[in-house]
Amino acid sequence: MSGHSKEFPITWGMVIDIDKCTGCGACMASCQTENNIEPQPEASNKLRSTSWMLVYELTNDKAFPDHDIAFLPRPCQQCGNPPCVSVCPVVATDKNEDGGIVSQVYPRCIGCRYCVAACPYHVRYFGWYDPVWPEGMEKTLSPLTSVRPRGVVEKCSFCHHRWNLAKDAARASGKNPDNLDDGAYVTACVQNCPSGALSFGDLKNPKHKVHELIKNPNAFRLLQRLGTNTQVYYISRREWVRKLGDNYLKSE
Amino acid sequence: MEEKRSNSAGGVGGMVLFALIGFVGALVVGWVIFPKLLYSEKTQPIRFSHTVHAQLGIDCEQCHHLGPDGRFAGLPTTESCAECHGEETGDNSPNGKEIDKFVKDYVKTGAQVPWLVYQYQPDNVFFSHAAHKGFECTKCHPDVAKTDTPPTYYQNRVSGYSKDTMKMWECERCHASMGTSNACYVCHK
Amino acid sequence: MGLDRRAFLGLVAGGAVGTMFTPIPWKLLDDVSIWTQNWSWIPRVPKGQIDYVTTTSKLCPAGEGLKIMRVAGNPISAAGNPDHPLSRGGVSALARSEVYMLYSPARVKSPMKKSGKGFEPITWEQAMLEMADKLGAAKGAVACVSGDGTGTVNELLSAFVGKLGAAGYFMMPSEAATAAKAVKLMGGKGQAGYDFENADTVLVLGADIFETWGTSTRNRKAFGDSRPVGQKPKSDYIYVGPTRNNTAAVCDQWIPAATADLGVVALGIAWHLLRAGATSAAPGFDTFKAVVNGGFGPEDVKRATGIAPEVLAGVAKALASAKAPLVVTGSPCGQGLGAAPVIAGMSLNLLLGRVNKPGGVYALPELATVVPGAMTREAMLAGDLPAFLKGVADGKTPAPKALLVYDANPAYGLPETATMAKALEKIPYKVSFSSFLDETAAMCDLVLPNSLTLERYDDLATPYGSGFCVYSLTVPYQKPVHDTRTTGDVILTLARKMSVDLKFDNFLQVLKEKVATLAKASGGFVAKDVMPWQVAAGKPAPALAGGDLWKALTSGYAWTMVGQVQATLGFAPEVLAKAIKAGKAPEKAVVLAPYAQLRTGTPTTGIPCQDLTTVPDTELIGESTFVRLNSATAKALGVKKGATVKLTAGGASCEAKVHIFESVMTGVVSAPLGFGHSAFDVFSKGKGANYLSLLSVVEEPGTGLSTWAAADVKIA
Amino acid sequence: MEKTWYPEGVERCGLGKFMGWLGIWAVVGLLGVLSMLWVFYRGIGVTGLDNYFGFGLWITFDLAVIALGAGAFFTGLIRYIIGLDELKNIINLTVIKGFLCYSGAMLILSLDVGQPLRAWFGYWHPNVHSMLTEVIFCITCYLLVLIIEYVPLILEQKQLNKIPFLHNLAHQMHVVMPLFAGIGAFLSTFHQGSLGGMYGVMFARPYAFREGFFIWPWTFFLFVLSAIASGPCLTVLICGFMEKLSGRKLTTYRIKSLMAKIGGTMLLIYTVFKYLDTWAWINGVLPKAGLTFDQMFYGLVYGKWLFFTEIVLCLLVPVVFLLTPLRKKPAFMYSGAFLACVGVVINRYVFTVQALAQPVLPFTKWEIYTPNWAEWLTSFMVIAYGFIVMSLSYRYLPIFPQEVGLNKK
Repeated sequence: MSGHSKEFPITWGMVIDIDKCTGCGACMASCQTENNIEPQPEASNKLRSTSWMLVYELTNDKAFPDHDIAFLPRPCQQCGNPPCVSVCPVVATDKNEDGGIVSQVYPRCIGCRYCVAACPYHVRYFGWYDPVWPEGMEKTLSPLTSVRPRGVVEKCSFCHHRWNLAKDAARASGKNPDNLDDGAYVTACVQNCPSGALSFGDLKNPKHKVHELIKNPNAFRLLQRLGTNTQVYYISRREWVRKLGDNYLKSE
Repeated sequence: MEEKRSNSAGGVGGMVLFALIGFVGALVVGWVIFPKLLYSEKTQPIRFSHTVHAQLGIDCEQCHHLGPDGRFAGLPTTESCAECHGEETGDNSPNGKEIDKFVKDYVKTGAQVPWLVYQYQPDNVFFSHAAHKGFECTKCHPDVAKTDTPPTYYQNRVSGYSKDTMKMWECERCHASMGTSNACYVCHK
Repeated sequence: MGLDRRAFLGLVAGGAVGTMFTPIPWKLLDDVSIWTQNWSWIPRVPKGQIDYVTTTSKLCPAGEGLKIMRVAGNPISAAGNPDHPLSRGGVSALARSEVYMLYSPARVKSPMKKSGKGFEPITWEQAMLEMADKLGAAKGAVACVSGDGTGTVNELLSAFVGKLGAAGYFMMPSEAATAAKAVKLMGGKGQAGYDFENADTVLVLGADIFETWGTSTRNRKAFGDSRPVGQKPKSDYIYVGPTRNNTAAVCDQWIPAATADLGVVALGIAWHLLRAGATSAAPGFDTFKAVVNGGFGPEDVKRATGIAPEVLAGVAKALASAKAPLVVTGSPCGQGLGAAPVIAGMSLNLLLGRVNKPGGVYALPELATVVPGAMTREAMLAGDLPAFLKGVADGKTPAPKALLVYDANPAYGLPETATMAKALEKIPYKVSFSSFLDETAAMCDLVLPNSLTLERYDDLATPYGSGFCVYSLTVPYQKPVHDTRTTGDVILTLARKMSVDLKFDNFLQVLKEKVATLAKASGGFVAKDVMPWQVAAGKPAPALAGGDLWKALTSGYAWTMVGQVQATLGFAPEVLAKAIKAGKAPEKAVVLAPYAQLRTGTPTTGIPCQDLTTVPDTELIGESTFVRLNSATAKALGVKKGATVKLTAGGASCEAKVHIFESVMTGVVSAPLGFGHSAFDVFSKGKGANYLSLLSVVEEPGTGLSTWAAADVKIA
Repeated sequence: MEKTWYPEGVERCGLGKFMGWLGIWAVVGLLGVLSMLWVFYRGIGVTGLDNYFGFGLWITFDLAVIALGAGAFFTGLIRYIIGLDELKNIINLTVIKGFLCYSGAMLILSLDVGQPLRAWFGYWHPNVHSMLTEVIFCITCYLLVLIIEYVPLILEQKQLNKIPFLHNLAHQMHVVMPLFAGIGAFLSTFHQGSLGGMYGVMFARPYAFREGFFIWPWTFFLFVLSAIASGPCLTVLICGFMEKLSGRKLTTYRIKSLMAKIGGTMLLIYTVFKYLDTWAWINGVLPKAGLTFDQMFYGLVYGKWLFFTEIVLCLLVPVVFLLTPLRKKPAFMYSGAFLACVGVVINRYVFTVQALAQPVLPFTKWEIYTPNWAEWLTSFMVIAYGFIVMSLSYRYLPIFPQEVGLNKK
């Protein structure tokens, strides 16, 4: 059943300003290398390629010249009430940590793909084949994310290894690792976005700017009526964009 | 069939006896032989003597230290070893020969020594030494400071891991006793 | 005691039960599952200390400063350098590729010599000898094509070629060349620089400022800063162009207009501004006014472009009432636009009094050259490569005897691709310095691979579009992965062999000299706490600290300068009168309006393997690329969504699938550039079609410039 | 020689003919084995599955086969627990069918799981909240039960049964069979339900999501009901098919009719609940999610025709065929049983595939899933395996107690 949301003292969240996203793909490209996803010759086939971060093109479905478009970058929504977690038969995915990041542990995953089926955001990707890098390119693998063998499910982790790094850095400089400064931990996509469309921080920490941003009247979340209670927020001044965040009956 | 039975060691009794033999045999194979077969033995590429270095008054931290970002630098690089062992000694003692081997094979070629690390965690584990600074190194690591010859490295033939790689339940047990979270992402990456 | 069946059964049963009480099954079960996380054919991640170093991207035309993560000294990934004014932490998908591209399968792994249809590897020494010989024989007729718009290596190349007797030095077509031509025709000097950081209302005429035009990463940072998340935007961006491209998608307004009409739209806006009383002391104002009033009234513009008068009146009002308006003109596909639309756009800046003002357009001085005999950037940009090659192909221009190709891929990246290839065929001796085996390299007699960004010293001087002078260094952090060399060094070695005096022994010396010259220039400073746009806005420029500029630059900081060349920009109305006509919109077939994106790389990089992921399935599936047209156009043409069609223009044809996209003007078919490679690797080769090949080169009346930003196409 | 292995007093076709028949299936099976090895070697990438359709033909096949195999536990339940003794004449067939269905499903599952070598994690690291954990538990346990039920049948083979030990073993096993029938019924009910529960709990997939009772969504109960309705129907079909093929009478029409009646009765109960559930889904789940009934269907492959085929043609029609005197006519009985089975297959298919194809995010679109050769061949392999084992069992094992009597000349 739909269960309930656990509360965490630190709740990492992302706020994405759709009105600033040009759809360039820098977030996706950043994610691919940050998280050791192999280069895929057929990567434009979205049904088979792996891209933890995926930019969707939204349209208002009107004909020229009333047509409008927007780009919606979609990381894992890190649901407060994740549809994927309760279904996993082997506890390979869990939401049990400070920070509220939905974890995915590759050595535990048996690859049944039940979580893939349960997630309506399509953030979960399966390793259809063993990953292969062009010769030598494996030297540029990031030490911060493990390489997955085929046959397991993977997804965006909010670059949680960067959180670990930030905590280590805080420890090394004598700061409190449980009370990081705003910006001490951001994901690769957030860091590299040239337009500044992505913000990241602790939703519960008043010192972090996302804390205020999620209260913006133009902020919305995806598929909220399903009760997923996500930790990724979107902001758009355009009503049609906000309306595309969820399903509505004609009468609504 | 009847004939055969009379030839045998006495019906059901024989069966039980053999069952017992099988049982004990299996126990011997399983507990004594199997563990030996499971691991291959490897020696370090260079017979590094920790005692010699310790006796010279070199602190552990001089070679094994935390970086400025709180990350562990791991083992010293060839370059940092070469600060002392830059040239061949020509010394014919066992230690001298070993030093010369190191200089010849690594310092001169610029290669890194493929040290076998007893404790390496797999790639999917994020271990922070900074977070465990309060513990004695020997809580987890073998006390190599007192070894003149590095201990044999046992590699599991099936899993490929060092025999001394800490198992997850060991990490979890300590975390639990310290009141530290055992959430997956505390350690996994 | 024999082992009969019963006994055997007993033994087996006992053994089986006994085994259950040993570690064998359980340990094996566990170890096998651990084995699955440790498969030998899955690469391990590197171990070691993490550190960060800085350099500057040379693959990405936006010129971002980079922060490179290293592990045990080996580069791992590239991110934006927060201290660099052209990055400020942002990075394009292309610049992000700088590290892994070191290991691109398309890299040229050693010098190679053409042998039959393929290549054979040769040593650098052999290559130098052969080249010295061939170039010696070609003296007096050596041409060079460069695609590096910002590097000092151009000085070396141009001086070298000049001393051998140049048949021409050409830059690959760029927005910079068009703008340079426009500025020249307007009587100005210097490179046009756009101060987005201080602008509050930006009218973008065609230019894809957030993708391919100029310092796009910096442009976006400036845009993003003026739009704090969750707050009312502090800027107003208006885009005019044939499609709602990535730039227009975030602009406050999109005014659909054909690429060919951009000049008309600009002059149409000028009409409204003039009516509202705008005036200018710039030369040619009166004639300009007469030209505008004579042919670009609201009705003329509406007839020509279909844009309602009130729309342009609104734009004019927004510009006139803004504190710091700025008009930027460029090609929607990053190349091939005429100079006249740029002049028309620039005249709006003149009318608004935005030249050399904070938030306006600056005429940036060129950094002094250091190689004796080198051409200035202005002189290099004056070359018209498509026109030259077309002349060669047609036999109107004598083919050079030898051609050097640096950081350029003219066999792929030029319009009328077939013609250009024909011209290249006619050149008897061709040498490519490409790092990757691109289409041009594949045609060359010799390929002398340049080391990549992370493997070489190089520099970046004021990329086009930057609102300030900027200079930063590229520093090697990786031994060349393959047997490659820095082309600057190769040229200097070759020059010595051929007894051509270029003053320097190696490229590093050239760069040091360049930096030393900068250190002497007045007004320059290292951007650290104070950024150049803040200086433009009135903050005092810090002094050039200490004098060890080299050290600052190798630490990832950029030298910058806010300043302008003193020359009076005029309206050039006679050019406008000749080049821009608000005629009646002709009953055309369909106009092809290509678009380009950094994620598909540049002609010299191909598609970076990881960036292929960013390509949507509405752009590429399998081997087919999609062209975009709106439903009205599709209906008129009788084509359906997903159908495979053939685009024909100028004697060439390309296949495409149809993507119905309503943010394309009616009568326009929009096509992605960057696909259809016949070279490179599995990530680029054979993916879709190269729609540049459909574009014909047309000479722009009044300016003589080659243009090709749009073409009539037949679709069937 | 081979004839001495036949059950007492029966006739069988010639060995050559039999081998030819087996050969055909062996070829199909071999192709399947090869593609199975290929899947193990290369990974699941060789199938037509993708990131939208993590579940596809294999899961549909598993669910369908497990539902249809439910005849075993349900017949066992009625025979041993409720005590409808007549069913002893067909119980063996249902046991073999059940065994085949479950072992086949396990085979497919081992292919479908990305890391089969870790499959035992389901026991060692179970997530007790997951319906799939329950499925893993119950299916493996139930397969053991089925093996235990099948073994005495094998031991009753004429030659094997001559060995006193095996004879006694078979006898002892028969004595405790009611116990296993009970365990089997329990396990089977639970995993049939859990399989339905698997879909019903996907609260972010409005096509599949259902409210429910305590921790069980309504699909839990619907899957149980549809399984026990279609299971007996498949038994009837198999029996009829075997009779047709062998040209011999294997059970009386009365037994088959009884099975069909049991199936039909269950189908009626299922129909009532399925209609209630569908009504509640259309008026509850969907509007709550902001979706409409029409949005659940798309184009031809996901068209409403599937929906109406399932809940009219394959529910109402077979109920009439199976529960009215029409059942007396073989044509109606068999077509009723067939429709019931088709209905359950469609049901499992739409819950598996259509539930995933339906775009929940408003800016995504319907995607089409087409299984490829790797999935088809391996599925056919299981069918071939079923045919082979069933043929061997029929030829050599005394499955049908009535066969000798019915075929006296």
